[in-house]
Amino acid sequence: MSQYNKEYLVVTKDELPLVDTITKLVQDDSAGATTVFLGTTRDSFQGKRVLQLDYEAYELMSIKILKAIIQEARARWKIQHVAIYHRVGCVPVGQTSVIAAVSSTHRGDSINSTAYLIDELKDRCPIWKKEVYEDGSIWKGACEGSRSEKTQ
Amino acid sequence: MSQYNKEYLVVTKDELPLVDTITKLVQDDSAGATTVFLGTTRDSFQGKRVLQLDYEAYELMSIKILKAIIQEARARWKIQHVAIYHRVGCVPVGQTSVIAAVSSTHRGDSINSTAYLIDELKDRCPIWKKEVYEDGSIWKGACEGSRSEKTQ
Amino acid sequence: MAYQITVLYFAAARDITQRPSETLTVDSDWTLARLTEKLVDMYGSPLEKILGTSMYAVNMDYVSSSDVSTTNLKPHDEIAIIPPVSGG
Amino acid sequence: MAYQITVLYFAAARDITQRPSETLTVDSDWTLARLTEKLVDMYGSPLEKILGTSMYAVNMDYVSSSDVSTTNLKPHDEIAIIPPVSGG
Repeated sequence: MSQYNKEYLVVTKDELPLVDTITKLVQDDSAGATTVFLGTTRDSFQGKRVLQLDYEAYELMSIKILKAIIQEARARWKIQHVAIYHRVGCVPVGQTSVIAAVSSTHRGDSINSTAYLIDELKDRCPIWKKEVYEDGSIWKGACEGSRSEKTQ
Repeated sequence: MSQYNKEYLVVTKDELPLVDTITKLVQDDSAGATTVFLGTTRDSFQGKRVLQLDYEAYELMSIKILKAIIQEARARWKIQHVAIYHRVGCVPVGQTSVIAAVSSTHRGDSINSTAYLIDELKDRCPIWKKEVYEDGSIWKGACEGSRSEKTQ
Repeated sequence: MAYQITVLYFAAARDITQRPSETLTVDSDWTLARLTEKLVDMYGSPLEKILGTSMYAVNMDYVSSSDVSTTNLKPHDEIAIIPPVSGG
Repeated sequence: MAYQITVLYFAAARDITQRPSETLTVDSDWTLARLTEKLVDMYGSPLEKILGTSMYAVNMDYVSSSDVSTTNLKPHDEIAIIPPVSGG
């Protein structure tokens, strides 16, 4: 086991790094298991054709919440290094909006904690996506309460 | 949803492809979620320093069983493309012995099915690892029944 | 006594306010509930509808809806309106 | 009637047999249990110990231990000895 656990938390307008780059950030000779989750922009939602997603974040609060979520994960699973990258701004179809990666000695810890991190990120991080269709756009959210037609 | 689901099953003596290469194999514009699991050679086991792992496989039977496991996963989760690469021969510390990647529309399907695939692979595929220490080696296995000291 | 706070708008809230943030002068006895009234005065029912499904965060901590009427504003507080989130 | 089968050895079994596979001539009434006796005759107690914790696979299908005494060998069968697996 390493003497310290590393955490990489990034919210960026840039295209996300290669998966290999992020995998290497979390890998460790003492960790036999690494799980990586990628969220990518789908080309449709409930039958409607999606052109792109526009993400907006309350960045500092998102980082603060990610740190708290990782602490919760560390209390539940024996994990080593963690990297979470979230892209903001325009993310075209097929490109990656979020990557979460966790290394651990045993596989269950990295798989289960990755699932927890991405679930909690989606529930709690102040990040919003606007789905842009051919005929308008809509801010997604638990209640789908805020529809704005034809934003372009 | 794509009209067909792709499966890539490879057992190879070569170093495994880049994670990005395998991720791209399974990604799809209609799949918003991709999970990748990597197993890498750890530097120690129960306090003993591991130099490398030597893997051996009954390759054709392993592929046959992987196909069956994927069918079972498809019956339980809604998943799209699957890639499983397993390396055989010598895998030094820090290098990757297995990669499993699954894409799906929704994240739970790809995460849960990846966990299932790797669990079942470890339980059922006729693949064996020999841990090589400074003072000998041992074939790993459920019973740890077969110890051979000083194989070099 | 009056002092200043900052209010942050995101996503659907920002579409209505047409600005990412603004500084408001408030009285020392204001609560978040009183701030809600002020914001509805300023931006009308479109923002009121958003506020109905949003949470407040004060200095980057969520405030549960049951605490909105008892949470007092302090000088230089950063108050964010958090519509339903959808990251990932 | 006698015919040939192939036996595959892996991992700890291969360490004992010192070969990855071999062809054996068997009689048509042989079962996997009879094959076990033959292999123990050939390789002694080291292989017997391995067989005690291994499974058979016939033509790449596992045979449950309760079927070993009733599974007959067929011409050209590929019989693999599968010690406890440890892939991943």
